[in-house]
Amino acid sequence: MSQTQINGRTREEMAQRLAQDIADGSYVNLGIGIPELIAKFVPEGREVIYHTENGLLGMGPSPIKGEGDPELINAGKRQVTALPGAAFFHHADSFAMIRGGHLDLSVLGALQVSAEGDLANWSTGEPDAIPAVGGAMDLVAGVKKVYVITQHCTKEGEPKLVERCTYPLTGRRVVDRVYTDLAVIDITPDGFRLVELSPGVDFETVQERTGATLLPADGATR
Amino acid sequence: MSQTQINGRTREEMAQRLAQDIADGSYVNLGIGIPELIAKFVPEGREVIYHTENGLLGMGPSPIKGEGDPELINAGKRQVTALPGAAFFHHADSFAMIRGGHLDLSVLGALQVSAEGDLANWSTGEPDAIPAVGGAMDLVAGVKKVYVITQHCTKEGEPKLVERCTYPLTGRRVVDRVYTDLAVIDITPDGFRLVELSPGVDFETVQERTGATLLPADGATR
Amino acid sequence: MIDKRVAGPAEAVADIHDGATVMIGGFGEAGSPIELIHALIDQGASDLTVVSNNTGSGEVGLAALLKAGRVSKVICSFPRTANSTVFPELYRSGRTKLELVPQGTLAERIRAGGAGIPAFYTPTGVGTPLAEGKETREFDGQEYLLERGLRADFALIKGRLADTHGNVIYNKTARNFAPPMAMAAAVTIVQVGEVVDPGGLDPEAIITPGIFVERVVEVATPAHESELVAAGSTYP
Amino acid sequence: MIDKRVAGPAEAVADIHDGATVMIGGFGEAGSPIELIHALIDQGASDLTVVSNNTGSGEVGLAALLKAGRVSKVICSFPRTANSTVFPELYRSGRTKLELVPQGTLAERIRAGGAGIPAFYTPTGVGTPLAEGKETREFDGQEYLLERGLRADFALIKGRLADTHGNVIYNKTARNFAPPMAMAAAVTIVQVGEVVDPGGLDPEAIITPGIFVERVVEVATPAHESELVAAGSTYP
Repeated sequence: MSQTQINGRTREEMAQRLAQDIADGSYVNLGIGIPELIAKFVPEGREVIYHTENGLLGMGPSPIKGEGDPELINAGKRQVTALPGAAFFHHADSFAMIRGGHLDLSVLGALQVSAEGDLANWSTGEPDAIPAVGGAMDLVAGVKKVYVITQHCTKEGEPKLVERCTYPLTGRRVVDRVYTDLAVIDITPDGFRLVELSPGVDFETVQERTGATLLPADGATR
Repeated sequence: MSQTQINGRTREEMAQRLAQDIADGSYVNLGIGIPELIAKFVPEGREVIYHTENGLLGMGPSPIKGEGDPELINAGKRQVTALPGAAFFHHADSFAMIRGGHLDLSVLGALQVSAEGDLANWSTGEPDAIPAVGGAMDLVAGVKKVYVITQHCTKEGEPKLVERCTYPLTGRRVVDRVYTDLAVIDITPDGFRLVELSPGVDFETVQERTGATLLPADGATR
Repeated sequence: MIDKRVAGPAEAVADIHDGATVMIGGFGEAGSPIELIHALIDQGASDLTVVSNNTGSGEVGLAALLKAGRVSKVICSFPRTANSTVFPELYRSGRTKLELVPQGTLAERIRAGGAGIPAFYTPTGVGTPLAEGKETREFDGQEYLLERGLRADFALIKGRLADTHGNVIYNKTARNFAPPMAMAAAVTIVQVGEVVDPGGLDPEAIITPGIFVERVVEVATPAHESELVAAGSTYP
Repeated sequence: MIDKRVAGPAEAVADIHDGATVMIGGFGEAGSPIELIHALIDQGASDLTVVSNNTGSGEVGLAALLKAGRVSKVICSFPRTANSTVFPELYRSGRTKLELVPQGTLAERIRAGGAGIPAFYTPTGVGTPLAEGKETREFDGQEYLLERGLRADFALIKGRLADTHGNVIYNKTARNFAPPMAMAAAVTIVQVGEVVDPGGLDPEAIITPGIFVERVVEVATPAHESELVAAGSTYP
């Protein structure tokens, strides 16, 4: 595909946009990568409790340099802090929270998302790659809402929002909404439906870079 | 059956006899009734840790009058104490210990024990009775060794050690050994086998009061 | 700001609807959330399915809820008590149904419900009358029963201390069924002796993390069921 | 008298046999029982099946055990680390087999093994390559996979404090897999910074009750894997 350069949202702006949709009082698990940027953009006045699957609710920001504990880390194995009201627990309890539907929101990156909400984000399926899945399959199977935050296209310009995933799946029909540099898009029973365009981006541009039909926003006339 | 009166072991003596067979360092769950008498007879120098299925390892004796806590009780709902080294835990963890084979010994009462080691101890099957099972089925299914302590016969003189249980089962092929007023008897692949007679009781008397063949003690000549 | 406190037991149980499934913590009187149960009696919801290890004693607490005719079914391991005739009468007259479950299977079914496990296999009960109608299956030469996870609309539990985020610690053997029940209910309501600010509990010692708790009610001096029963109390 | 202390890591791991299944606690370096792993390398047991969330980093601890050629199979959720080439080489050459398990399924399989549950159903992994060859079943209109409980001959874990009865408490997120692994192994060996007398730990705050622990080893100042890796250390 030949595409003109579009200046959609930056990674930080994507994170900031998603943060607006996190309700006060939510229990949230943020994946590794762009999702990690989200916490600092949650609007003031909202209290959000962060879960890290390696055994902590009430995760706070990185420690001041020199004050961290190598045994207080997040799922990305980076040092974090524990806020007042935090609780530690073991892995079976942590994933009981996840699998049992107790978390309100999981935000993950993606290789591909299908129009039915299938997610591929753990393996490119290359024969020589070391397969590693971590907690992603548990998160998408269990958490109440699953938001994906990702560039709309790969570095090579291939759409990541597709009719059917070609990469190995992380979960089937699990994604609720996708936040990209170009748009916010819901997964509906009818497929991808636009929620809103990034500033300066038009519908046709997003459709062109999406590997399946994009329905216009609810109530929009075209 | 017409039977002459035999003076076998008293309840206390039965408990005392069983206590000799509890190894140092064992984790033990004692049922309600005669089993509760056992703890005080464990020989000096042996340390035994008592489990009560309502959430305590390291259960100690009844509290001094007036010093108990109505929220520190045993499975019989009697006030107990917690010894140094005790741990509290919830019911799912407590029965994980039981079901997962972590306890060394469970001692229970019985209505009937069969020659194959089936146990009936929770219901007489009367239509108007309120059925109540508690933790007995979990204990016999999970604990490494199951000892039964019981009178050899019912008050009506019927044998409690039988070919097949007529009362509803608590578990199938679960009993390892039976301690009665008359004898100690193992459940073996060949059926009931005498371990030892109570003082002043002879083999024929025990056989007569047993509802299935009783094999002589290993190595015994008759 | 997250603050899960509600004003009192009445407010805490106000939305329990007729026909609800309600898990009620406690093993005998230890951990029985008696003030929440009394508030539920006052509130009036009926046709309840109650999941609880016992059926109460005397005519207070859980026994009083049963006596008031609000419970159409109990899921329970030991519905017999020396000093209560309430459940036996309801059972014999057929007004309250009983699903009898071995105690460990009950605890594990509740934990499974809370952990998103729809079913599991257990050795408990194989070959007994409680296996009737249940699927059996062999693994590695041993037979097991298939048991289903249990969930509830509400859980009523009792703790010793909570913070405003809903983190809870318990008192001794009063812990019993409360942690798995808190996991398995859509709305978990905990009564505690004292509510503290976040940070007031050691994060290493929290037994029920706040994610499992929706409402916290302070009941500074909860009644002891055994004392009420000894005094011949009835409720209401 | 119950006293589960052993003199040191070497004595603690002396009887781990060739072909044993060994669960090793830790999530990254947090909770990795590095001194016990190094003692196991010295001891020489081989053909091990290791159950662990990761495969170590650098060439110390778990990565060193792999590098020494002692591990024929790993059961693991995330065998990739930025700073280790040990496992990738073993995997590509076929010398170490991999059973890849989603992290929550791994934790639950271990917990099930310890709890006497031979198998359970889970929604995790349905419709993915990790469901291949697994039985699926519908409950209430949703599809689930059948997963088996996992047990081990030994578990090597790390705590913060233990008493001589084997009761253990942990440090922050170093807790991770240790409590379920302690339940699932025939012999659980815990290294802790300090061993106290019975009564020295709050019975309300004990995370792993002593019934799950066979041996306690004091390692007063355990190494931090990240520091060893940063210093370019290798073991032995």
